[in-house]
Amino acid sequence: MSFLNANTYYIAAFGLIFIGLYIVMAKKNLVKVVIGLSFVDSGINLLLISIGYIKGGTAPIFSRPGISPLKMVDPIPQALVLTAIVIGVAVLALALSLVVKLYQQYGTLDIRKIRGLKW
Amino acid sequence: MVNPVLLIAVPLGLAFSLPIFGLISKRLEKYLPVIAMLFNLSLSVYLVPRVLTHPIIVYIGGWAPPFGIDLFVGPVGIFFSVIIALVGLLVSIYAMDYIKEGDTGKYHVLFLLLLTGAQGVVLTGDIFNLFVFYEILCISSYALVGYLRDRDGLESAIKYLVQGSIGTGLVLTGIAFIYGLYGTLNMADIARQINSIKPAANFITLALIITGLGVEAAIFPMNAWLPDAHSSAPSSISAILSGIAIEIGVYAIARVIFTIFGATDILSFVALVGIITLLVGEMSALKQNNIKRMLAYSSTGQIGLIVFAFAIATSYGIEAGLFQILNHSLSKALLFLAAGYMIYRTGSMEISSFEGMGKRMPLTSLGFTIGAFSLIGLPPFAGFASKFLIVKAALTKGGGLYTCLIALALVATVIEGAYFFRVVQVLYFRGSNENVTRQEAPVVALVPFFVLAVLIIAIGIYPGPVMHVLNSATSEFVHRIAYIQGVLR
Amino acid sequence: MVAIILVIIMLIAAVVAAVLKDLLGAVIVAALVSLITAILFYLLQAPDVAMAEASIGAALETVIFVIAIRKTERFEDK
Amino acid sequence: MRKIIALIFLAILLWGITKPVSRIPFGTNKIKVAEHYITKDITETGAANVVTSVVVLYRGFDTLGEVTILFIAAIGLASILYLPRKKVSDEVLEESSLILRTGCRFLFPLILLFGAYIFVHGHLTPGGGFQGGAIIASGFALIFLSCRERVVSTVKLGVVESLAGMTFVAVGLIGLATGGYFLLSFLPKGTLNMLFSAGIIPVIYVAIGFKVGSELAGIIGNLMERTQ
Repeated sequence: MSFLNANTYYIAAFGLIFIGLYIVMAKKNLVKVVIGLSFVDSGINLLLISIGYIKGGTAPIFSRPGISPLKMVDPIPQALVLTAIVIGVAVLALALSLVVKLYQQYGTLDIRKIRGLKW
Repeated sequence: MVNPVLLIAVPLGLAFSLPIFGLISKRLEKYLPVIAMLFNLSLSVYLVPRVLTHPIIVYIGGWAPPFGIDLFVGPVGIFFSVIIALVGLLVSIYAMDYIKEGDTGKYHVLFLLLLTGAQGVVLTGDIFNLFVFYEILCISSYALVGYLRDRDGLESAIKYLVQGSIGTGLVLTGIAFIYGLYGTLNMADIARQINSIKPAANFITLALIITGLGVEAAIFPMNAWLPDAHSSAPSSISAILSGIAIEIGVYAIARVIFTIFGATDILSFVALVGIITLLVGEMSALKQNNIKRMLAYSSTGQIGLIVFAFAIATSYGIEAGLFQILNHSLSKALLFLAAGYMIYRTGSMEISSFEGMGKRMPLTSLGFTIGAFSLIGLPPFAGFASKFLIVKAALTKGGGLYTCLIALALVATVIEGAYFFRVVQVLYFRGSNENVTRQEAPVVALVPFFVLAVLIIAIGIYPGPVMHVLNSATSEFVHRIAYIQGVLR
Repeated sequence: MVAIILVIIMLIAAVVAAVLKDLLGAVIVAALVSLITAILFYLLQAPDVAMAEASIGAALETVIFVIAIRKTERFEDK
Repeated sequence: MRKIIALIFLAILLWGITKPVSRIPFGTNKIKVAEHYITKDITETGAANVVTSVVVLYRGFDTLGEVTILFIAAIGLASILYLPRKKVSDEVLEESSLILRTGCRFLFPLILLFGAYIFVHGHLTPGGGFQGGAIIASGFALIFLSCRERVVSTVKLGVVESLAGMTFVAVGLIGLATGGYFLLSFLPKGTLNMLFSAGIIPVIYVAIGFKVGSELAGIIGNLMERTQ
């Protein structure tokens, strides 16, 4: 239980990454695959933020006077995650446009039926 | 002094402004990539002599590393940026006539941004910044592979996108671990502290990053996307993907292994993977009847050879690897560009349909032949020098493993010769001898063929100046202490 | 304690999104996952990221998904 | 078969990641480089929100790249969904109900205002260009989904997007021309917690806000309109 308590966020992050990867590898529906990709992204973001967290820390904003800078959580992972979230939505939008276009060509979202190219 | 950050800022600014120019006049759009790449080429060539004496370190925003992002413009960076600008310029000249269908303005924006991403990857000195530019490169290539919007293009684009996103996800996880372990993102700063942590944690981090980058570099077994993507994209994009994008992947891997981790103990494994990639690629290329798929598989093979050369890790080996990158960029770009117009004229990608091309399109066929001969490694083309160097490096390294592997590499070269000669034979010695009308490629396409062919021959005959740059570039990879001290003064 | 409950709900929701045959339902559950991620970011003292995740991850991604599903098909065929 | 391979792969990955993760204990203080940002932030940048100063100033180059990625996504999506001639969608759009239309007309300006507030105050409070831009885009999503008689021109959105991107690069180049560093914060720092303070942060965040807003709105618009 103490292990769970100490590593809740890591478990959440890796849980999301693994569920996402499993969806990408095992599911055959293209929309599902894209949902899996978005889970992987969220999981990695959660991992980065948890790495930067400090117990009892405050948000890195000098919102009122008298906040000690030494108690603040790490701002860099937060900056990186802002970038990563935007990259995630960019990839997702592009992927879904490809999915829509593929559906218009093949009439299905099943990857087993979309096999024009030989492997 | 001209600031090297302009190599990234100017193409980026032009790419942002391109849609506005497109509103003014549709005809302007296609000239902007040419202007941007002309600027980049002249600036990089101008910077070469300065960089060789002393690497230039640029602080973005005036923050000294490790607190801000820095650009490390060393010999390696400038070597790659000359290749990117040169091949990019020639391909954008070619694309002025070649790209006619679809929303051409958007094609030119994406093309320019792809090159900007590649440019950023080779210059940056910050690992997360490398990741961001890497994503620029990857995402614009996903979009460009699907540009023609036919069934094959869309299918390979989504395949490429899914595999590439998993790869970049692994890279980002690796970067998260690096940040957690070392508390910094600057490459030199990480490299300085890398031995302060137990090797097991480092090894997993390194494995995650290399696996992720290996997807874009198409190293076996992560190369499933490459033949589809490179063969279904428009030919100009295939030339860029084969000539630049995968080399950038190899560069990133080399930078991570040599400079950041200094991990020399995994290199014999990498060499083995390289040779497997080479053999798989060449064997698959041999049985293709589709010319673009053949060239795509051949790219996989060549990447394997380059990875093998880097994995020898002596200064000879790295130098040979860099030389092979140069050779592959020029030759493969030439091959794809020439194949592009042959496909356009015949309307088919089957090799057998190119009979009599030696008469119909003599200059294009000549270009194709020069590219093929250079890739096989025949003298006096550039490929001879680079392959010779690889063999020499492997033999001087010694040891049973490397000798066996280089023997396998030579077998692969024979296979390569077999399938390229088959195409050349179809071009010149098959088909009827009746007079066929000449249907040469347009002049804007012949200019890139001519420049690339001249460069391949010139470098093959007189490799001196190139070797001079390569020597400095090699020492940048070999001497990681100098890199660290250069950045963290 | 709040965090543990949220994490359990989030992981269950992710699994539900994986098995659900109704894609629209899966997307809504995925939006729930994003929303809980945003709350977790807030608990980890990252209000900037929480805002970005809530507005981009939970809202806009869902809109894009729903439009895409409307243009294609709603049920995953067996 | 696929599922088994996937599970084996995930098991290997799980075994692997435990090693580095065990070296990174959760919740402990492991700040190294970031200490500089936290302690020197006010004197060096003048922004109350440290995350903003990291995003825009210390790591501004990443942000430029990130904006580019979103630009690529918007352009790439438009090029993939490109239709040679404007095909009129043959599905009959239902008129949205009066409540929906009125509500959306009423809400749209408020959402825009809220988004603008978020990105103008990026250096003082949580939020900034990306969050504000996303909120603005959600306002446009509302228009696209419910007020169907209002037409939002994707061409105009594209112009806004280009101008905002050019502003970002231009601010960087002005820094290069005046101080010798790309993306140098050449404006005065001002007083802490004032709206006009923190150097170039407000300028860049306003540009990013417009850019992200128009790009995401363009993405949604193109997905709605360019596909039959």
